[in-house]
Amino acid sequence: MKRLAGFYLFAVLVALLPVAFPHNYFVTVVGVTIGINAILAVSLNLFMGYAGQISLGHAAFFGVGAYASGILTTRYGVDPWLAMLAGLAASGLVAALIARPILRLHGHYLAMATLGFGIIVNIVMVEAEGLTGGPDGMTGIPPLPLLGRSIDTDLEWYAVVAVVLLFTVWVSLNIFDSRAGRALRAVHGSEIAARTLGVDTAAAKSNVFVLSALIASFAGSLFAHQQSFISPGSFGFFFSIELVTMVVLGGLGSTFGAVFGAVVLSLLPEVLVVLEDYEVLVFGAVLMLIMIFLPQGLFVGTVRALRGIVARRAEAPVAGEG
Amino acid sequence: AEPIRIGSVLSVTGPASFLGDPELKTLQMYVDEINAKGGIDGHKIELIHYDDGSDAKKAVNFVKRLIQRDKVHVIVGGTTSGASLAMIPEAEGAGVPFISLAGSVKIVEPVKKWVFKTPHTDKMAAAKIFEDMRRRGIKKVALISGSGGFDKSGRAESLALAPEYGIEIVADETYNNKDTDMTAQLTRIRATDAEAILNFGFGTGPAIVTKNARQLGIDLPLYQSHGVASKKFIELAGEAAEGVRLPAAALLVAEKLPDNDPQKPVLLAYKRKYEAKYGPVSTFGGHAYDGLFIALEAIDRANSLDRAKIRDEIERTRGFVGTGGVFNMSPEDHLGLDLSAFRMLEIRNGDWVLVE
Amino acid sequence: MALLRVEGLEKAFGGVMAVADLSFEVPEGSVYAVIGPNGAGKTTLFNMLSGVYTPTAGRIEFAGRRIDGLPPHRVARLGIARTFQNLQVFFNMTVLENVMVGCHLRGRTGLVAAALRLPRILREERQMRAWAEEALAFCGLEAYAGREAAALPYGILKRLEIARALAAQPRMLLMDEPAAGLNDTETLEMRGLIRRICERGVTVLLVEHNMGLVMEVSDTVLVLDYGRRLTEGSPEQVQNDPEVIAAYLGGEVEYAVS
Amino acid sequence: MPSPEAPLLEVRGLRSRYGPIEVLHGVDLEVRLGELVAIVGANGAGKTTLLRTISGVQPASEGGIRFDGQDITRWPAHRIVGAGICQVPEGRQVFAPLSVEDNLRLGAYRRQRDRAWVEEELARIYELFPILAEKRREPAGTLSGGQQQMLAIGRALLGRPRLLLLDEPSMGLAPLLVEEIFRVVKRLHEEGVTVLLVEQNARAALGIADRGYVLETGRVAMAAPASALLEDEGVRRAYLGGH
Amino acid sequence: MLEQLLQFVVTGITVGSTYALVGLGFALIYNASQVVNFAQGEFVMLGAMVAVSIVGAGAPLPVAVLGGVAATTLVGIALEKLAIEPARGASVITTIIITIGASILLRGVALLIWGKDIYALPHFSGEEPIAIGSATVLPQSLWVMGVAAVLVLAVRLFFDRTMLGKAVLACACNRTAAQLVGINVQLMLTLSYALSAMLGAVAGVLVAPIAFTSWDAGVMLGLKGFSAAILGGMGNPMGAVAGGLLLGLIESLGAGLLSSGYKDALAFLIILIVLVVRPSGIFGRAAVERV
Ligand SMILES: Nc1ncnc2c1ncn2[C@@H]1O[C@H](COP(=O)(O)OP(=O)(O)OP(=O)(O)O)[C@@H](O)[C@H]1O
Ligand SMILES: Nc1ncnc2c1ncn2[C@@H]1O[C@H](COP(=O)(O)OP(=O)(O)OP(=O)(O)O)[C@@H](O)[C@H]1O
Ligand SMILES: [Mg+2]
Ligand SMILES: [Mg+2]
Repeated sequence: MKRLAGFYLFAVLVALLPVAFPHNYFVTVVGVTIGINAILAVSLNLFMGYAGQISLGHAAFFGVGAYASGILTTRYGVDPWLAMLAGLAASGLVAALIARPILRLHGHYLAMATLGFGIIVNIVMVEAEGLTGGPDGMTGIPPLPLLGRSIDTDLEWYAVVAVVLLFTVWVSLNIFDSRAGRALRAVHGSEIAARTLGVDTAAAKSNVFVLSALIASFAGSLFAHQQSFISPGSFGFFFSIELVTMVVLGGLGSTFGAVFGAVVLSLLPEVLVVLEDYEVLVFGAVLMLIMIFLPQGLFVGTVRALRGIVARRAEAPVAGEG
Repeated sequence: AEPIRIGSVLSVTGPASFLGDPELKTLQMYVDEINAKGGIDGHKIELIHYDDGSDAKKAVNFVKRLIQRDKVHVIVGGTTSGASLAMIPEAEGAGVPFISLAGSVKIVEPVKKWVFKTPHTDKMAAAKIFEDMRRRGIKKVALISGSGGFDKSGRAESLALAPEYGIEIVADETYNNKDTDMTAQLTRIRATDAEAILNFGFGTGPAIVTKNARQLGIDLPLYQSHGVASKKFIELAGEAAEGVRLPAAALLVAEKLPDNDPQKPVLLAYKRKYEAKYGPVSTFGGHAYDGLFIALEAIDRANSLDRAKIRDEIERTRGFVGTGGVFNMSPEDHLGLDLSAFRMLEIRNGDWVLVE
Repeated sequence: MALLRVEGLEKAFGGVMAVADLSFEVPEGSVYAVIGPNGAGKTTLFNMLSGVYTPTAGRIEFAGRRIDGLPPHRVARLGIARTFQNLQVFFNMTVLENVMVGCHLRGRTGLVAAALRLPRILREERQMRAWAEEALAFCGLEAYAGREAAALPYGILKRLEIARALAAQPRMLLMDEPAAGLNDTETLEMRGLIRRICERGVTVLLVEHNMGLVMEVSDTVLVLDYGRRLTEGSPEQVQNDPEVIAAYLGGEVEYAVS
Repeated sequence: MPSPEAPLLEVRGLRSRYGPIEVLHGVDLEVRLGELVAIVGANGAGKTTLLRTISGVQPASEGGIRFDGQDITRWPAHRIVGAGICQVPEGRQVFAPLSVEDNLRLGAYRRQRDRAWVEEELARIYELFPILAEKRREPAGTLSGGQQQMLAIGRALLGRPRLLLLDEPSMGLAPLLVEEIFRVVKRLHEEGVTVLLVEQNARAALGIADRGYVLETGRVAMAAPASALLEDEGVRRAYLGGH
Repeated sequence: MLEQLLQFVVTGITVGSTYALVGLGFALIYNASQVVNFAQGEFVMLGAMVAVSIVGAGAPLPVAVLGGVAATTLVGIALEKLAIEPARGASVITTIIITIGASILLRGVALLIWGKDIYALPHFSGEEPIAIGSATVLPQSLWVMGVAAVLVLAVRLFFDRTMLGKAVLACACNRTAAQLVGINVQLMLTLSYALSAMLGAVAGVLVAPIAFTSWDAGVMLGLKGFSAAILGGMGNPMGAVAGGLLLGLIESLGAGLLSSGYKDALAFLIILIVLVVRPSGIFGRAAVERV
């Protein structure tokens, strides 16, 4: 139970927020954006934080899901849930196809390859106007039907996204403490040692890549139905970098770190928007300051610092979790 | 009295900032001025604006924020077509009149109950250009365009419209908006039998296309779109800009208009006011002017802050003389401009000259 | 019967022949030491045996199966585990977790089962934890189980690698300089550990420069020089071989032998 | 100039920590000019941490370090090297992608002006470790463990140390070379270089040292002439294999 | 057809030289710290912007160029001193995020100072195209190529022949060891940030007459420079050049012979293929890590 204590706390918080602030824009509207970003960050953290890889193309899978839902529902009248499945199939397939060749790469080369992949996908979104509506994007994506009605209001969306987020977090925490999760983290620690202990590192990396792509694709479908409008700009290289930033900002390798990073990075522009001309500048400065003073990430750094204080009080060495 | 809350989501930063920036300045300038004079019928105007950073995704949340949190009476804004299209479902759903400042025809075609727009459409620009080409006897045109929404939509409209004017598109090249060199595309165009080149784009692209064409020694007539209708283009393209033609709103040549032109006083007034405060005007700021005053006049006529009544009055706008032309809206036409709103200009000696 | 059989093994890096025309056999249940000057090719040999390098020529048979050219995880599956001369500890994990990775081959649940925390995961987790704790205790590391590996001194990390390798329940364990960095008393403990490993039925292949240790625990010693076999024999034979003394041991062995 | 009695290196009440965990709890130690001092201690006693703190790559949280009459506690590492303290670090720490020769020459980074001396010393090191000469153009990362250890020693010697800190220099070396290393240390000592030696091979280390310290969990447990430590029953049991 | 091809190649080399110049800056900082500096593109932008302002103030072009380069170099030093140095001990990825923050910050500053306008710098030696066979090239492009060639050689010599260069390399591969041989690691980092800011600014002022500049002009150039550096093999100056030229050629040949809409997709596809075949780029050497 101790293992999931943080999760239950988080779940209660997520559930209480809209009860406490039912009509607050920051909860029901921005909350949905944050939730979707958090799902993405948690999924990316599986690949980056656990397995120690890097992807600058995560937004592409988000986009594949969104466009699959958008295109199939508006142009071919496919049922939204079927469209979502098709998106998952497409993302999973693409991820599985590119995983083996690309994941042989390391460090900056891997960053480049994933970046290139993301850009290619984005270019297709822009250029294949007939299907995607080109740079202006596509409108009129229907709302998601659920239990005989369609999810329409902000509050309903909050609920849906919250459930998916909680599920994703739960999954991520489960993986951390498992045979497969440790194998991934071993890849992070020393790929060679992992291999000599019987871990098929190529398969492990590829599996987690596909899993994180699937989650991103699912989030993309939700996003498409929630916004009812999508355009390539939302799935470009900047957003991929933003996702990486969320993961690192919160604390690489930590699930709640990823959530935290998503919250901060999504909320910051909403808050800074009052600064007008200074918004960009301040945003950059805040990002730098956090990383300078909490290089482990906001969440992990704070937790460590707190633990350090406790430890110093007790003057006893501490054991860690992740 | 309750203030009139005008909401706005603009691309003040990001790639489309050169559009959003003058739009915001224009709105702020007039809102301040009106408030200084005591508002409209005792109602002060409150301008609530958010910057979407040229990201359509952000625009969606901001428009919700305007509607839910700020409870605005009317929305003037949406700088890019993408952002405007993204905002439409929210405005429609909540029933808030929304005057877009973006170019795409898709915003008002098909007509949506709550959605209007002020800028000319790309289709009108293409039509204006083809009209001029037909007059000059040009039959074969090489098209080159950027990769943005504006560019692509312009390209699509041009391709669709060309046959109507008996024009054949013999090349269809594109470039990326941040590309630094277009000689490869122009070299391909040079190898065709095109009689003129048409470039749809904005930002640095058109200036580079213009310069590269000269570098390659291409001396075909070069047409640009209204996307470059600012002095900046002449400055960037330098001598290479000589002879370039483009359709533009009358604002650019306000002083050169005949005195009997109904738009002239409006244009001169806007131009003087804006330039006194911020420097050279652009037509984009003008769209914001048009949007703001169409909204304010509608509110005035409605004599109420009821959103539905405001909407109805916007739809009844007739003979409104704006910077973009004379607007005559109707239930079938939520733009209300015709081709005459565009003027064909040519760059001569580093300045605009009216062609007609 | 020989558990490991190496024939005409060769590894070249560009022009450098790190290992050349090497053949030997390791009987099951023995401690087999490989010694030789620095750069003789011992680590390279280990890298080939464990699948980290592909030999440029020759063959390796393990338990009757040909394993040269197999990727490391396949080799591991057949029952070969190793430690590293240059530590390859998972510094992002605790000591216990390091050793639980060692148990990887003994478990079988995958990513999906883990993600959904199916009941069998719980069982397997408990089992793996028990195995890992057993391996830690075997190496005398139980006190460190919860510590972050990154914060441990060198000597402990060396033992951690051994515990991790043992957790895989290998048939053969390759140990690359287990006593490096240990003082004489700690080396004695290491000797005891190696003996106990052997008693568990694990065949040990040992690379070590501490001659005291080598001579006391090994059944057979293979001496390499410039990638080739110099000689092979019992510790006594090797110790007194003039060629070995000249190339490797030197005259005054007093520093090296405890 | 320090007076002959004044220690060249003087460590007083030194504390050092990794994050919240303190590993040196007030170490006092001194090395006089020309002395060869050995430190023995079990795994985790803090020997490496002590040397790292002296070299300035690890901050001291309390206490002081004086070298040659100056307080160097807060000096940046490069300045400490400049003052003449060179270290052969634990785990070799070679510059893997750089060539063997570049590694060596970087050892003389702060001695570049003594060009002739550098060339001479380089030749000496190649003579001492011929394999390094053979592999001078190879990336250091391709060397075997023992070869890298030779490289690390050679690199430190090229720094022309006045005080040489050795952290397990014989680790991973073949017996023949272990002898050689001890001979070299002895020779350096005779040439007047002051040496602080951490060795797992405590018997050999104490065999050539003047004095020795026993470090236990971050504290000095014992300080005595080397010969006395070799005789001490407790030391024998804990560090010398009990013979 | 052949005429066209010649122009495509000339264009490719012109554009490629720009990428190479920007890529060179990436290689420099990478060599000193294994960090990809996401603010490299902003250095390019700043150099050009400052030069534009100085020209605008009436100073002659050479003064403006020097001023732009000098000011940017100072910004590079400031970035290292104020943001990289205080984050001592931060991991590579954290440092990269800091540089992302810096790039956003610098764009924000540029936005405040110069607004959203696009600016041009005068051409260094006129705009009269020079004919190379049937192809033409602007004198400014020759400047770009020439300076790129000189700088690449200089950077290469710096790393191959000078102890200072080796010291910079040493810092990247093992910080502790570098400190232990007496290298002032901090100074080396500062130096590398200064040098790459300088390289970036040089690229900026050289390219601004052709491609213009604006507050966000660094983004795309930075991306292309990064791609060039990776394609060639990170850390190898020759690689950055080869990568840059190759990228330029792929783009112009792609646009000229295949499809201009997908030319960037083509470029990235080829990068992907190259990396799959050569995981360390064209000239990159695989990292040697022994176990
Ligand atoms: N990846 C490589 N590239 C080039 N040369 C290599 C590589 N790996 C090993 N070598 C060379 O092969 C030879 C054997 O190296 P190996 O590491 O096997 O020696 P070793 O016997 O383990 O030595 P030590 O006792 O010092 O650890 C050495 O000369 C080394 O330089
Ligand atoms: N990076 C680190 N973070 C936290 N604790 C550390 C770190 N490095 C060492 N320690 C701790 O500091 C203590 C002293 O370690 P140190 O490496 O100095 O010991 P040592 O005497 O050199 O041991 P060995 O003989 O194994 O080399 C140990 O308890 C170790 O756990
Ligand atoms: Mg070895
Ligand atoms: Mg140590």
